[in-house]
Amino acid sequence: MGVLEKITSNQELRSWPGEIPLENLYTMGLAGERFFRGIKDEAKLLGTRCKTCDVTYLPPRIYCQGCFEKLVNWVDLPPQGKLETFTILNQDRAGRPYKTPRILGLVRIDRSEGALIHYIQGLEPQKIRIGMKLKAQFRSSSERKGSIQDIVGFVPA
Amino acid sequence: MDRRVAVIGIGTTGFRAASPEVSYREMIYEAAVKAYSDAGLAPDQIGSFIACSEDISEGTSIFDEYCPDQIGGARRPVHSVSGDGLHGIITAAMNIQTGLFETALVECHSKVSNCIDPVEIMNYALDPIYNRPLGEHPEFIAGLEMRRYLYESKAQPKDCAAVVQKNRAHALKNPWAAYPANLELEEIQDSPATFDPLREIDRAHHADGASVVILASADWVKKNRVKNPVWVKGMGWISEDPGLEMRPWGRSIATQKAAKMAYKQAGIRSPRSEIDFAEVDDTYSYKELQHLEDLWFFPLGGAAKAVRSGLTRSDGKFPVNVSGGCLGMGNAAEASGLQRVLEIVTQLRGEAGVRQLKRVRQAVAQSWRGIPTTSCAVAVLSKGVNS
Amino acid sequence: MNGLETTRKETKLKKKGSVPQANVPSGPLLKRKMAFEGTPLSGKDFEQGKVLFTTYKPKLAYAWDTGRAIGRYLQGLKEGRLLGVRCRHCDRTVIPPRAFCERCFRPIEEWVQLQDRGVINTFSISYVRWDAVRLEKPTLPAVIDIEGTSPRVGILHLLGEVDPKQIKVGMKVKAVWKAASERIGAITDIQYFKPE
Amino acid sequence: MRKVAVVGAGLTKFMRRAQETGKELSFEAARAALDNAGMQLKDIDCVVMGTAPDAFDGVHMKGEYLSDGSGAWGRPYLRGYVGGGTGVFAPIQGWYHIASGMFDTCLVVCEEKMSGCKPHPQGAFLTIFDHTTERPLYPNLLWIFALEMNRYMTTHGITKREIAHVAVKNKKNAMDHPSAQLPMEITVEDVMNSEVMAWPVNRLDVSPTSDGAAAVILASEEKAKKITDKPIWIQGVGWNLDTSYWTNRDLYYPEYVERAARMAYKMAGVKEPRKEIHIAEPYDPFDYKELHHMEGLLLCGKGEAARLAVDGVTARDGDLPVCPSGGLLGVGNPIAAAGLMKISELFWQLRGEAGKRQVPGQPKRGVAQAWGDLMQVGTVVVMGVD
Repeated sequence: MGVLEKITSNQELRSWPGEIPLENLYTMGLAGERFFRGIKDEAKLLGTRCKTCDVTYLPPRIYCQGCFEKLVNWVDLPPQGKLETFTILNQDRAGRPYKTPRILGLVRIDRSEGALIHYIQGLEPQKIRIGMKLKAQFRSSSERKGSIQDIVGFVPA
Repeated sequence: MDRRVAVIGIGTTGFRAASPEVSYREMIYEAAVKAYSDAGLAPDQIGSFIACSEDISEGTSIFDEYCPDQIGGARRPVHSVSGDGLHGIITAAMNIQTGLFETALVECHSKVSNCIDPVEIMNYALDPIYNRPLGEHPEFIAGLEMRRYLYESKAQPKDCAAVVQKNRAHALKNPWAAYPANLELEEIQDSPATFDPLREIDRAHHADGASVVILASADWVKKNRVKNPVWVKGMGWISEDPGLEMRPWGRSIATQKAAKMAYKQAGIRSPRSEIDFAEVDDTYSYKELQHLEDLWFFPLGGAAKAVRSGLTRSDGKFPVNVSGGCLGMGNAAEASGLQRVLEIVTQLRGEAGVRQLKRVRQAVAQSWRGIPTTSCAVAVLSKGVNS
Repeated sequence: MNGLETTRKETKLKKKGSVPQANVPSGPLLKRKMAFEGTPLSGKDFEQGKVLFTTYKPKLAYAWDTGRAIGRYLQGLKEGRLLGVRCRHCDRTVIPPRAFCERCFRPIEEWVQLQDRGVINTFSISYVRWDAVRLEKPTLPAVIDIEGTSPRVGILHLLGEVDPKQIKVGMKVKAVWKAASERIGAITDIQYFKPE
Repeated sequence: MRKVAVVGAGLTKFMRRAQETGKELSFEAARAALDNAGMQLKDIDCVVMGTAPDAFDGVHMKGEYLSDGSGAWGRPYLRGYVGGGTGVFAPIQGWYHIASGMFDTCLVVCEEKMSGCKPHPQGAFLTIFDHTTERPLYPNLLWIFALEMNRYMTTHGITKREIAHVAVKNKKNAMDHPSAQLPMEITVEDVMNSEVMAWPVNRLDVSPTSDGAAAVILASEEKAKKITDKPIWIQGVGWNLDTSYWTNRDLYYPEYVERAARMAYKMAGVKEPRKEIHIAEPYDPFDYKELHHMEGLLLCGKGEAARLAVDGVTARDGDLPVCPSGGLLGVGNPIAAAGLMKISELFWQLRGEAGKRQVPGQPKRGVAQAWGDLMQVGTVVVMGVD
């Protein structure tokens, strides 16, 4: 009767259930705080700029990942840009089919190297083209809470 | 000092969709025993032990606690790396190159069948401020990336289907594979899109399994007259932007840079002519095409042509993922990268049985850390020191 | 003056060359303290909405395969028995059971039924719950060296039916089991250990 | 073997709750280290990240998530971890990146943001225990310390009062540390009278949970000499991980720390640690741990460390200064960052740049050590001026 022997009956198979029980709280950080305040209070997009590397970060960062200088130049960016890629979501996170597929796009924001990933709205999937101009649609000021969901999505510019 | 490092022992349980009859400890122990037996070594002859794992995949915080026992590493220098199996190989090689150790062991495993919701784990890796609040399935990232890759490379979804067909067919000849299949191109193409253009079938299914690799210094190899060492001639690993917003989406820049680094070390100038075959990441079908191009084997768009023409089939001129890859073997997380090394070693030793490639001397393994990362690792493995 | 500031001023490049010119002391940087002050927040900053944040509760659920060794250990507990294993090579009897010996790396082949009693190796009187909630009545965790195992081989469990002040290292204790009908094959099938 | 030096170090303040994200904290520490060394990011060949459980930051694969803030963009980047031992292991990882001949410079960053973990950062520690045989008992982090401390006290007949001297010393030492979160002048009575959390552990026996980051820069011999005229050399490294069956070990003595220390001393050529080590930064998340680890580091005999603390031998101006930084008890415990803080401290102390914290007598060699997992891992670095 040794441990070398293996389980040979599926009746004896067993697993032990458990979880990692926790909840996380995330601050937006120094850059994120200012970015989301900009969205919440003024419905505008803010980026940070590294002059040395000629890069404008969106979402903004307090550092340039290229040269590691501290970024202090904040710039207003137009809430619009070009569609770099998109995907049509036919199912939700649990794998259940969506009745109406959702579309997520990556919109490269004008005058920056950055982008936002958000829903594309007001367009039939077959009408969507890489490279098309889109603009962000914000929720009304009373609905905005300072999160990425303050943006409803992107619509044709 | 001779800084060369060789693989001298391998062991694996093989990959399966689930492994309910063994605990993770028992599964890893089996792979370790095989590797020790293959290398003809005992645990006390190992200098440094490296295990690759991620807490949340295991369901245990600071999982490195549980790494030493089943690899013979208790009360020895053991550490964990939260990287792919190739990162583990690279770490082991560096450990040996310091001169502090003559041998090192790398362990990777997957017990993903024990995760009730692997999608949620992937979701937990997304940026919590900018991406996760959208609440969508994290594989939307693969959908975005696939579309951009197809756009830039002018490859077609059917080329991706051909990758699926090829790799799952390769797996038919690999007893270690969990998902072998003989599929028609049409049935793959007709498979429903999940995150269009990505289809359900473009994605590698999860698998359980454990793999162990033992490495040694050139001096050790010489001293002990190891008869079939496989040399790690070049190593490269790079992380690009972890954020989704600032990275380029068509290419894997990290793979390009990591490959350059590895090729430089290995003295490779013309990858396509100097490398005989490759085992690359194919977590999603399009990734194989993208990675082959970023490994400098083909120009942009060239990988699609290659798969179409059969060049990358096991009987082609440049076999890719003859093991079956992740699509055919199953995606066993960190162990997938290590399995690529195992496959290459097996092939270079001439021990691959029915799937043995002919006249192979040098190969490349490449890994990607998965959604949402950009991190990649590349290793050049070679039968002879000078090949 | 603190250490961090001094290093900043004293660090100088020895040579120019492949290593670049320092970005050392120039303009406002010189005044920057070396220890980044950061932006400490209080609980109130969150409550009063002074700071933006988001929360997430992941559903990280698992079903870990018990395998042969632990599966059988749990089955033993269900039957009201404490099982260990013996490594012949090391002449060592251990609990919890394992399929291989972590010392000699050989497979373990022999099961041993152990007494459900032992000796307190060490203990604590804990007024803090796992999630840091304060407890009125303390829990009494202990490592209990199980009778019949090799020296100082034990398991983590709880003590009960004892005045915390009376607990001593070396005290003999015995398992208090749940009723057979309530046992499910879990470490909690033993409610606690009590003094013999 | 290729020589490797520390050429710069940087820290953020350790805080209870930081607004900065983990990436931002990492950046601040890394930037400070670069400034300290007079280097730019482009001079860095590779990056190593040390950070403990992913549950704290709340991001799966958090090493990946933190990479851009650590200066890893477009670079070789690896995250290693050995639980609480990570902070002193990260520079060992950096060491092998350079000693292997693969790179000439390495930026080592350690970060921990614990405050976001709810209901309490301690909750994450429930899941360090064995999922099947231990977690159903709902163990917490304090248990392991309490169980180990009790075993240590009982075996040697050491009292809580003696141990409390360590908390008093370290929290006072931290008064001079600009990064310190919990510096204070207290008495042994204060420690004894503080709330009992898990006997024998009282509140003031314990280090706080923290947010913070630390960074050091390592360089090969040739590069180091170009960067600074005061490189501090990594003379020895050691690490050791014991079995995870922690209830099968006698917790009174950290055998794994001794093994790690012996490995490091051997490499450093240290034969008599007590004489040849001039300054020590053992891991002190709880006060008894400093003593436990001094013994494991062979700086005194088994059971003798408490006496040294009581007699003031380990005071900053004592014969063997231990935790002159203020340690985790005083400076704070953002787990991995706290370990790297110890490496930074040795760096500044051995350069004679520790300001008010400077130990007298121009120390030539120091040892830093961290510990973690299930009372299981020892990581040791010996540093010196030559």
